[in-house]
Amino acid sequence: MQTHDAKRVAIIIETPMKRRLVAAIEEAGVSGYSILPVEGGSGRSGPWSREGQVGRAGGMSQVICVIRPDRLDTLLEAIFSVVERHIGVVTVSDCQVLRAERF
Amino acid sequence: MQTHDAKRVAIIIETPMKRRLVAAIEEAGVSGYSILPVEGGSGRSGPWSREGQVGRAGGMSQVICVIRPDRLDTLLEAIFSVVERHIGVVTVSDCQVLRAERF
Amino acid sequence: MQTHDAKRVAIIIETPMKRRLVAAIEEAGVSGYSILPVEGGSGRSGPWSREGQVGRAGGMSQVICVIRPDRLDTLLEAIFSVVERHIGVVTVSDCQVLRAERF
Amino acid sequence: MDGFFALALTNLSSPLILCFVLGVAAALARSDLNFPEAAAKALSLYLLFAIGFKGGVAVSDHGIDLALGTTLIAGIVLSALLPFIAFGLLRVLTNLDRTNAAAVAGHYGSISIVTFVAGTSVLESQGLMYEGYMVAVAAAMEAPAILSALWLISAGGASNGKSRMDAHLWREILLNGSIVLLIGSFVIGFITGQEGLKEISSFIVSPFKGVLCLFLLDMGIVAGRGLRNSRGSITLGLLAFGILMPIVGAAIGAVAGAALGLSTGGVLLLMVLSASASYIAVPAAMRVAVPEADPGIYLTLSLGITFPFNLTIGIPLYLAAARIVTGG
Amino acid sequence: MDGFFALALTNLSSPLILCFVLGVAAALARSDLNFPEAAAKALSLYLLFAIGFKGGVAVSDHGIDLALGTTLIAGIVLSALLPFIAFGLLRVLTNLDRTNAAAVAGHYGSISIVTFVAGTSVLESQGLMYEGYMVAVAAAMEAPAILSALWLISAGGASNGKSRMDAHLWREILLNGSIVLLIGSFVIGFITGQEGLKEISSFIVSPFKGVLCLFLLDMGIVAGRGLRNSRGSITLGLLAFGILMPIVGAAIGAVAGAALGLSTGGVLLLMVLSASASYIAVPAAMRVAVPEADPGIYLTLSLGITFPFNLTIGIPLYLAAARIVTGG
Amino acid sequence: MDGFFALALTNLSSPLILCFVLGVAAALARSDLNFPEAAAKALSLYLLFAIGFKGGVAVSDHGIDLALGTTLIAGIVLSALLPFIAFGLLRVLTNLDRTNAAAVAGHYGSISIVTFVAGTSVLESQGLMYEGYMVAVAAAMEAPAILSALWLISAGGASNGKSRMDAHLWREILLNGSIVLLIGSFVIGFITGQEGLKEISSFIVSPFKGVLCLFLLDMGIVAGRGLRNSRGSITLGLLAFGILMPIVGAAIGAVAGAALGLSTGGVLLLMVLSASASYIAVPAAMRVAVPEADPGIYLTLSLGITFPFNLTIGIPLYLAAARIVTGG
Ligand SMILES: Nc1ncnc2c1ncn2[C@@H]1O[C@H](COP(=O)(O)O)[C@@H](O)[C@H]1O
Ligand SMILES: Nc1ncnc2c1ncn2[C@@H]1O[C@H](COP(=O)(O)O)[C@@H](O)[C@H]1O
Ligand SMILES: Nc1ncnc2c1ncn2[C@@H]1O[C@H](COP(=O)(O)O)[C@@H](O)[C@H]1O
Ligand code: NA
Ligand code: NA
Ligand code: NA
Repeated sequence: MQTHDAKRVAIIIETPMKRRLVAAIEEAGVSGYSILPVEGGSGRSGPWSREGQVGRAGGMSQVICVIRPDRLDTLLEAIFSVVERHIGVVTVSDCQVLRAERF
Repeated sequence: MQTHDAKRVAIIIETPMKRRLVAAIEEAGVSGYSILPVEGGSGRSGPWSREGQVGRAGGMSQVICVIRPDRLDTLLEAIFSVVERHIGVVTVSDCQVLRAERF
Repeated sequence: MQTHDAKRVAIIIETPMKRRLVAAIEEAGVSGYSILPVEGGSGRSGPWSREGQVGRAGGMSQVICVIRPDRLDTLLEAIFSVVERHIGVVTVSDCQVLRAERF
Repeated sequence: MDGFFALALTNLSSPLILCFVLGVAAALARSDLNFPEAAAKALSLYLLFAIGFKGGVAVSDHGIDLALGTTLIAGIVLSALLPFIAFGLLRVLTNLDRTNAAAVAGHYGSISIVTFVAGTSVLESQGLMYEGYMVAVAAAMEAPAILSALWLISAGGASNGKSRMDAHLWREILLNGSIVLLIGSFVIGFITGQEGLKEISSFIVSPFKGVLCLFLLDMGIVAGRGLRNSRGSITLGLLAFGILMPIVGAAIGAVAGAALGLSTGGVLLLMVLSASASYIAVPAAMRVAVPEADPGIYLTLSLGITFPFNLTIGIPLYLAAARIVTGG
Repeated sequence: MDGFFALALTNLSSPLILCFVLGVAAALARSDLNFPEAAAKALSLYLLFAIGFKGGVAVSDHGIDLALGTTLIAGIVLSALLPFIAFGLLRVLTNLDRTNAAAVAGHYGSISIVTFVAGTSVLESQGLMYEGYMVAVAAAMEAPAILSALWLISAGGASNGKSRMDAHLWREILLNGSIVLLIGSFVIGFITGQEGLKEISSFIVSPFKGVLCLFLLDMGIVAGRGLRNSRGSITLGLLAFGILMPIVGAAIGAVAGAALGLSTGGVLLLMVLSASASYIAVPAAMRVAVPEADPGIYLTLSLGITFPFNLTIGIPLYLAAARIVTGG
Repeated sequence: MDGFFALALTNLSSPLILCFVLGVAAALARSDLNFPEAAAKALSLYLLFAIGFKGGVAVSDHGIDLALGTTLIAGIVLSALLPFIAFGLLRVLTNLDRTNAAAVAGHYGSISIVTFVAGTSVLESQGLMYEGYMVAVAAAMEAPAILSALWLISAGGASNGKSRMDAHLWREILLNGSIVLLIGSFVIGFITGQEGLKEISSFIVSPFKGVLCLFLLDMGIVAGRGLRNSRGSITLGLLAFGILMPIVGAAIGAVAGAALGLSTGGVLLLMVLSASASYIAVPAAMRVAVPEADPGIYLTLSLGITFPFNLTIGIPLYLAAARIVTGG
């Protein structure tokens, strides 16, 4: 089956920042992404869990974008402008996609 | 630690199609997969969100299969037969697994 | 944009074992991970689904760790000590990260 | 008509409608007010259970008679026929292609159980009785319209309608959770009767309206988001259809109800069922069978236009008409 | 026995049981009817809170006496002993290996709180009183059986039972949410008494049965799915065990209850506790401590066979027996 | 003062407080007792809806008067001013840097709606009336404090406060779900009045206290987890602030309430609003606008220290004071 090279960018970010991240991604011309719930985790700012979370102000979400390799840099810059001052993790990995015309 | 090459196939698909996708995967002889909830996203068919979604008919789910590389083609064909006419994204990436005897 | 090589380790494990896995990960000196809900799936132990699950004792969760490549082996050994006797899947894949100083 | 305006006013200022309006307003203002998906689903399970159970108790009080059977059949026929009328109307009023028009039409043959519940709630505040088996009629009207829609598509030759209806989809439609819960609790109510109702009435009767308020608040949010997202894609023709079709459906329902000799309340409910459009069962079926149809169109129409129309103006209007038709 | 058949009939046609049956039927028919996980958990928190609170109020009404202490101890002893009987029975009736047999046995020493609640609900509709502290006995019986199961496994020499019971697991078992909520609300009910009950009774008393109906509907779905998935893996021997063991447990419970001088209601509840099998606390503990045991076996047995048996036929049977034993 | 001790005792042994205590204890003991996120959110939506609706009905009973307007303005001023007092107090008692101190201060100008609800519940059990529009005052006090906090940060020159407040954040704060639901249901209650209340009172009035119990149980769990996780990061100075600040706030609220001529109940509620600290709206805003501030500090203070203090000792204390101030 015919597949095409692509990049998979995954960003874990605080839920109150989600809207802003999505806006930045869209401004960078990327209109395809998915948001996944994150149940808990730990990082430099300590451990947390969605259930029984202190104040429920936050929680984290994961945003996943699959894009054509040549658009990676634009996207990363857009993402970085949002996550810069905030906690969160950004990973990029190689992948192949079916139906490349979609991206 | 000893690891083995494998392929990770991730399919984002409309929830009403999930059962059919899983049936197709199993028919292709793959019995290992996981289903993750997707909270929202955007694509060619516009943005959506699980909460407050119009009609809650849909929503998307992510199905993840980790398989031995030599079974990739059969699996992709099975997947394609289901997603063909439908919206959704299919990605394939390389990975290593512990305990390869499981796959 | 400057990115750095890293490894993404994803473990799908039974929810009652989650606490122990996280403890082992932290003991191995890794303090960054995220936990994602898993809605259902299938494997050698048969199919299951979080909703309407028999007894709700279990369910699975996915734990994701992004780490520096040189720490992979220590982490995998820690993970293996927990998952050894249990069902579950461990995958490792290459990725790039922004802000490597975090890992 | 005087009665209509008075009733419309009472209706519009009832907590039920105001909650819906609040939800729409919150969504249009882009507030982040929303219900967790699980809570919304739990509320809808509660409503289905309560309405089914009470219907069953009512039937067990009055006994099963021939009218139940004939009304059930009438409901099935209505559900199967209304899509054809809707399809014709869409072809006149809009320039939707055959596939989209058929998909929309399917929604209007099927029903909205929340609109039905709102109808029973208006009847109760008016002190009007209705046939308990109308709940079973509601369940029977869910599915036939889907077949008509698929027939309309395949008749166009675009692709084979039969191949779209695999056994899997059949089972999904007929055994979808709402239908099973509605019929199941109807049967339970029928078996246990007043005895059973007494045991659980402080759960399914007294708090019912309050729960419905919260549910309509959530429905308002959902409808409001739909409207916001669809700005632009809804043409004037579609808008006209979304308001005309329920009136046409209600008129046909009124004729059928009168012919069946239903009570004023029963006629109203048959009108409401005919007038309302599905936004749960049919959309899910369409996503599977007709993925090329645009959900933005059928969901916005049924949930964003027809549902609020029925809820606010439609029901009082239909009640006024039902009174005239039955001389009640 | 006449009383038994009458009661069994009333029981079988109560909304509670019918809801459970509806759930099983929906699951077996592969309907997609299901409760969101969060809603099911919320319902169970409500039930635990209500039953604990009411138990505490009852004890505060009648005061603490020696009987409370001796019954608690009896409960702990029962929970620890029943697994040995279950283990023996399994070895006779089935060919399960030691590990699986021990894991199953652990479930039958522990209890099912929903079966307990169903028991209290039957008592109430029969106008029978019961000792309020039975709720505390239920909590006390949750854990000891787990130790017996692990001892049975390690006695087989397969591996060291102690190493399976780390401090972490200990805490998890003793402080698991259900036990903490049950005991906690029991204490709160005890402290606040009738005064406190009056304040919240329209939340925890009047709608209780209705909520239980919905919960049993969900339990039925879960049990039905379990049965569907396990077709084949349940042998005739296992089936026999799943029905015989509760009867044996109930008989032992009846003897203990009579010896303790409990009321008819109290004896019934001790029988129900002994007869019922865990499907929440013990399975989770077994997944951690004995991952090699097959959850398909112990969950199907406790939830798919014993739970429905107790709910439908068991409870009326035990009540008839309790009446004979206490002369009530 | 006698009245205070009696009331404090009644308060401490009410099911509401005991449920909160149970939650804290369960969390500190690391029990896995917890509420699904969706259930907790559903409970809070219910509480907001019920309290808003009842407030609106109360205002519709007594009519709108000048007092409503002046009290609203007083609330806004209090919310804007209290952060400055909190900021000063923090600078004296602790060595927090400007950013963290300002962020904490913002929380104390804003309000905790659950503390407010607990206040109304104490008033009801004491048979005291209060102005229905206090609900609207609560809503009005949510946001102004955020501006003061941002001003305090930017005044320090660390970075520009205005750039932190983009239009997006503005909308998020003013249209956040809690405010919209509170105000919305207030308006609905006002429009439908007693008529509307009668229809849904068995949903929003009778079970209210019971639901509040469960919600406080969950709040207790959340607060207990916060305390457990923050061990070490909370210094003695912070602890002192967490207890002193609500008392200072309440005193200022008392003066304002008396000056406004509110009833004893009204004064108490204004004191409670001034004394309580936000843990929903403000933290979310701070995560967006001031990500460098440590949520561990402000959440532990507001939810782990001030919230329990107000709930247990604060409210009875404030009520005793309100009685003295109003001579009631
Ligand atoms: N190395 C990592 N791998 C996976 N998730 C991480 C990692 N580091 C941080 N996270 C996630 O990002 C959140 C915030 O991380 P931090 O900014 O380090 O406090 C954590 O709570 C985790 O959910
Ligand atoms: N490039 C992408 N990266 C990640 N998720 C995507 C992407 N494109 C689409 N999706 C997901 O798939 C859904 C349907 O996409 P589409 O078929 O393009 O409308 C979207 O709502 C997203 O959840
Ligand atoms: N190949 C796979 N790919 C993705 N998820 C898997 C795979 N195999 C197993 N899983 C997940 O791990 C769970 C337990 O697997 P198993 O140990 O094979 O029974 C399954 O229910 C799935 O959720
Ligand atoms: Na219709
Ligand atoms: Na037992
Ligand atoms: Na305040």
